[in-house]
Amino acid sequence: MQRFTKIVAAGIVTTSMSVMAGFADTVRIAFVDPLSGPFATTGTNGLAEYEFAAEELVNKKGGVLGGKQFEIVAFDNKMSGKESLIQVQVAIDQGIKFIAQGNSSGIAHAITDAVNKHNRRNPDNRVLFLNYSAVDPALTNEKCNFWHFRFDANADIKMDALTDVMAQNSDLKKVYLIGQDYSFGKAVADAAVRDLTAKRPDVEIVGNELHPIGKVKDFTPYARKIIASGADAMITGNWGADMVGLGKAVIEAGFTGPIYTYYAASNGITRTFGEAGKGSIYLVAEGLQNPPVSERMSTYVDAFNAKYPDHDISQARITNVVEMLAKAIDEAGSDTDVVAIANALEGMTHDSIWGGKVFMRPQDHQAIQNVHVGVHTDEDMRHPLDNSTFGILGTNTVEMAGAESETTCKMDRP
Amino acid sequence: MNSSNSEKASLPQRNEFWKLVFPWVLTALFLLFLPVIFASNSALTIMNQMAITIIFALAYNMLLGQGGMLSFGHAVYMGVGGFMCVHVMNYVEINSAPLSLPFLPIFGGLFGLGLATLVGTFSTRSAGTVFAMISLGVGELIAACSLIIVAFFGGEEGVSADRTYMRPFFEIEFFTQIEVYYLTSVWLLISALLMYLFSRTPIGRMANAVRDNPERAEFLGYSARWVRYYSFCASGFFCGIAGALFAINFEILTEENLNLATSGSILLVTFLGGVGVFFGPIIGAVLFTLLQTVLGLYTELWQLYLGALFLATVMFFPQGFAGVLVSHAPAARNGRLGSLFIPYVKMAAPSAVCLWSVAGLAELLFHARHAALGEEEMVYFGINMLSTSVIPWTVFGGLAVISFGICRTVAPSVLEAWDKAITPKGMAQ
Amino acid sequence: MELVVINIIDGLVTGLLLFMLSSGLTLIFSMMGVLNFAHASFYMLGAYFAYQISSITGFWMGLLIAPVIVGVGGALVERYGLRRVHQFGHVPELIFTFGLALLIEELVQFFWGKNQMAYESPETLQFAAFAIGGNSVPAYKVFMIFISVGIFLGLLYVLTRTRVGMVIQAALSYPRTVEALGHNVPLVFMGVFGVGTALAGVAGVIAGPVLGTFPGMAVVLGSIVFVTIVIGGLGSLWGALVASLLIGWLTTFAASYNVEFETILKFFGMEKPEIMSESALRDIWTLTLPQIGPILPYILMILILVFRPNGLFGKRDA
Amino acid sequence: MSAALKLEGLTKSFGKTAVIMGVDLEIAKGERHAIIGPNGAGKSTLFNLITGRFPQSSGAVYLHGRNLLGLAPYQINRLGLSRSFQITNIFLRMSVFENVRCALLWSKGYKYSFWHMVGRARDLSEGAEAILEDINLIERRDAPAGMLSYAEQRALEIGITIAGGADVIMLDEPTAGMSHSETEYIVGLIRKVSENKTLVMVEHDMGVVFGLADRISVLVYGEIIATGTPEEVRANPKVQEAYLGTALEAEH
Repeated sequence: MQRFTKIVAAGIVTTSMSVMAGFADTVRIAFVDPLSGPFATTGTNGLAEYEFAAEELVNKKGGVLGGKQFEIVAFDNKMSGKESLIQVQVAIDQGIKFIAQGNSSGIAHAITDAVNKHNRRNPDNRVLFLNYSAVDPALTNEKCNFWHFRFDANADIKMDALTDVMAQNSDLKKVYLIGQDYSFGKAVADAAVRDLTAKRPDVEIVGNELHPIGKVKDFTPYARKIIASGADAMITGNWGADMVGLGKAVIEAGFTGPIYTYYAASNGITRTFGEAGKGSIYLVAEGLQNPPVSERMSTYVDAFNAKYPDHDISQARITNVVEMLAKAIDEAGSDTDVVAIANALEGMTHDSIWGGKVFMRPQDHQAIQNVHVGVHTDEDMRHPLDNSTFGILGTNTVEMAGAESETTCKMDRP
Repeated sequence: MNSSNSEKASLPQRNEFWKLVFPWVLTALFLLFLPVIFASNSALTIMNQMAITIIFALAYNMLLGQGGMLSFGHAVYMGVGGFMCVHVMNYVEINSAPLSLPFLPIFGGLFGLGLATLVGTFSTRSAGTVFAMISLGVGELIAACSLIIVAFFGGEEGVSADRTYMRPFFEIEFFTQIEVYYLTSVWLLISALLMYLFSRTPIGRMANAVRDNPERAEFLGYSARWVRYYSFCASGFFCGIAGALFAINFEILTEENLNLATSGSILLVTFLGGVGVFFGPIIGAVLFTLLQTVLGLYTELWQLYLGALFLATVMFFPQGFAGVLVSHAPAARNGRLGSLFIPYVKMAAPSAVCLWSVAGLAELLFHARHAALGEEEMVYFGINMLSTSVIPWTVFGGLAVISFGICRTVAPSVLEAWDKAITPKGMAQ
Repeated sequence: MELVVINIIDGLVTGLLLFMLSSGLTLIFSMMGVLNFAHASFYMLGAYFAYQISSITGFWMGLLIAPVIVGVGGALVERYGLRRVHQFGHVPELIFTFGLALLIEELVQFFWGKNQMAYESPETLQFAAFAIGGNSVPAYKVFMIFISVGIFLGLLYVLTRTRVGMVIQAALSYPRTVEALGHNVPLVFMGVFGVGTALAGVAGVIAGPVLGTFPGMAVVLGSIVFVTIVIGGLGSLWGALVASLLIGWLTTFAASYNVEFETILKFFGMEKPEIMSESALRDIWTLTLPQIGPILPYILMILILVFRPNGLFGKRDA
Repeated sequence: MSAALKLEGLTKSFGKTAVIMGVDLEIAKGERHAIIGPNGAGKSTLFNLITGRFPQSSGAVYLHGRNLLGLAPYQINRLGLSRSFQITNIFLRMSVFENVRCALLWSKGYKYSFWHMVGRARDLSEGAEAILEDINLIERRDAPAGMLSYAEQRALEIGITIAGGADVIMLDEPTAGMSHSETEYIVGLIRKVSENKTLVMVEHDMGVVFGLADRISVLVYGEIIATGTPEEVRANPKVQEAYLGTALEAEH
């Protein structure tokens, strides 16, 4: 019966499920992110970054294990949890061992859960989840597992860095917190309250609120409230259209203080803010491109922009994902033994193209790296974004941010 | 009194009975052996997904096709059923309650039913726009609540559970996809059969009557409102079953299971398949799932094609795919189905070329506009081409125009063949 | 107090904008009995066309030309799409517009991509007109108010003072009679559909710079427009106006006052649970008004439909 | 003998326009009663008031002595009153057989059942067949109702009306718009199905009225100006003056 099954399957299976299954000579990474629908911008941007990184940083240098090339296989999850799980299943069926995803912590939760279950149920066909962008702290705390690696600094670490910088500003008296009403928005708000009260007890938090995600048509009422509260700075974790809407409304309503954000750059946001946001939008991130840290970095960014003029390197850590995975595969001496590769990734220290080091903390698989705070401006712009003259210029750097941060992760190891 | 009647009538009805049972037995066998052909886990996942969509679409069609009620927020009944099932699974895991997985859909159904009985009390008072708008409002409301009431809905990341921690069912723990596939298939068969039988009950028949003419139904002793209400509740029950199967398959439910996009897509699925025929939504569900998961692998423009397909269906085949199939019944009765074959091939060939080249143009244009600079090469159906070169544009454009021209010249003869085929033999001139 | 005044102004802007969409939709509905699901998509097209035109000739030409293109497009959709589907009945018609909305969204992404467009208000209006208590009101918003009021007055004039308007007015209440009187109803339908979509286009042109020009802009506004005309009463122009302003103010005020549910629950004598994380109702306790602001119109609509199915001003059964 | 149907001071106004201005009428069990009157006299409105389609402004309707105030049409139907419509009102997308079977469901006690299979219920099939036999549509059993000819649709309408076994049957212009032979067919049908039942009909065709009715009421401007046997009505000068004269003239 079993044999018959296979014979028939080989003959009849539709192209979709079998056509891509036969390349054993490459190391394939499944890129599972939205490539269609309203969130596709970030997805296609990330895909371009992955493809470029794989080509430039691995394949052109001879690949891994003495010649195997990296191949990025794109799967469109349509920003849907269900579709993500289906696409992850398809990827696993094609023999792919590495799943990369980043957009939306909600989907990251679904995938890390699914990968964990899959690896438990199928011990001979395990896979790794390379989370390059989902920053909900829970993923490396109570929801952590051995198969999940996070290459971005999580929301807590970023907030820690951000509040370090804010604490130095002695003019700061009143801060307004606003974010999207879901796990990540709440994580940002909680971290902000915690860090600000610890570092600057004199600063008053005049507002702390969450708005429905993706549902607010007009942010003007929120802007009015923020101005009426007398705040002289605000912090938001908003992304996408919610970021643009909020930022524009606040600036238009006459807010002049700094706006501290997580994601107010690229994908049209930088161009939309333009002159209006100059000097007032701040961004906390790893791997800023201005001022350039090295000639190597600038060359890399220029080459990317030449190849993908509609895209930016908005998620710098993708280079770290690719390079560290390549290193780990070489170290493990196998591109299929994911336990060995995971063990190699754990505790790895890597010299990032964006300067500084990246350390994959073994306790919770959280990457520890330099985190920067930058400002939206067009001055001293070596690498502007969005085909505009504006970009993010680094103002402060926190070395190896969050290296000492606590984790509640209790990892089960195979 | 009914049983004695049917006993008496059993002899002449035996034939009828087999006519009724045969398709279901065939379907059961089909479902049993399908994994022989499609054995990979992802194929099973897609088939499970299909089965869930089928149940959902059939349940939706209990309203739209059979009851004449257009709902814009029907995802919530499936979603809430699913959410409850996830909580049931977690409850079983924590308290090691004696419940095994195959019975979970009953709970899902009951929760879907529960929500429908509540909402139905005020939404089914009238059909038409009032019903549609209330369903839209309730849908938005519950979807929005799912992000606010985190304790139950889990916010944006949703709630998840592990199906394997339920009591084993005859030592089956549902570790593998194939076990889940058979579980889903059994429930698909049960639900589809029950929904089919429902359409044959007095309430099911009256749902049709109320759809066609609510006022007349009132003068036959039936309250149109209660008829709608019962259909609505029944639909909620089967939506809940679909939700439970979703929970079993994906082990997670999120806001996406409740939102308007999901509600809207089930409307598309049902309409695409055909609302007028019982099996219509099945075709729609299979087609839609294939388009979504398979077409999505090949082109970024899948939604564009889907939208165009949908619009074309509404404009040219408002009865959906099933309607097109059923419209061949007179020709089949006349024994002239065969005479349509050649005209269809004559029509299909240029149409396919036309669609192929128009899609090619779309892909070219899209590539030219959105691909990375310097990346001129693209692949279309295994053919490599440069989106900047004039050749593919002219070839596709030319093919599109020529094949469209052929379509237009062939069309009258196809229509003629059609007219001839559906005219009863005696009446042909 | 200052916040109240500024919210009244902001709510007015939102309400009037909504009215430009809902007036067209309600006209189309009264004439043709079609709930046009693609209405907000024409609004989006207005914004995108205006963006495209303004990038060549500046904002003002966009304001003039884009609505015309949208209106002509709408008329063509009516002529070659809707009229064909009309014979199949109302549900297919509704579903047609639903599909059209999807297709337009996809087409917009096809041509313009998925990013937000840098569609800006004109330079001449980029200053703060006045400020109330530190909150500045941009000149562009004042301009929006003038444009919307102007359009409303124009519409009112056409509907009540011209012959065409009389026919349309009559058709609002007695669509069959008008047809029987021998007016070229298909032509009127096409015209009304065109004008209705053009109005949506105008709304898009002037709202694009403020609310953002991105592929999701139709979806964000789409269902709320329906809610508006259902609340106002299908087919009632005044109803659309009142409901638009009502929703404009409702959402604006709800978003700007952090009323906490804790106070409300305590007012009703409920005890706040000691350990929040274990209470099943914890989310209710921490809820604030802005969180539920966007769903208030839906709650209002359900209540209205349950207790007054004809809406606030509607005469005809929905 | 108690009245099958009794109207007491029934009035109806739409806004300020009074359409029915105090109608009192008693119709005995087993009686065939016709309501005639010029166009716009309010005959159809009267029908709609009796059957609960519109609420009355004042007054009362009694069916077998029971006040129908506030009852919905379906409740009135369950009490044993069934009606047809002036504009054909059948289930166009369902087959002829289905139409009749649906009309039988409630009276056969199936209510909102979801555990019976209608296809397997012999009482339904046989009952429906019998009615199709009665209305001469057995040949067209499986045709969609929308495909029937006008006369056939009217016959089906009557079939649906009588199927439920109501003992009070109200027909609203059953022969409107029919040719002579079609009218004969319908009149025969009505005579057949209304045996041992109370029949109330609105009719324009005086031939039909005088041929069928035991008693006639004349409704003019919302008031009944005369009630009696055909002979009495024919002889009534008020009727002559107000209505019948012109109508009879027109007929000949």
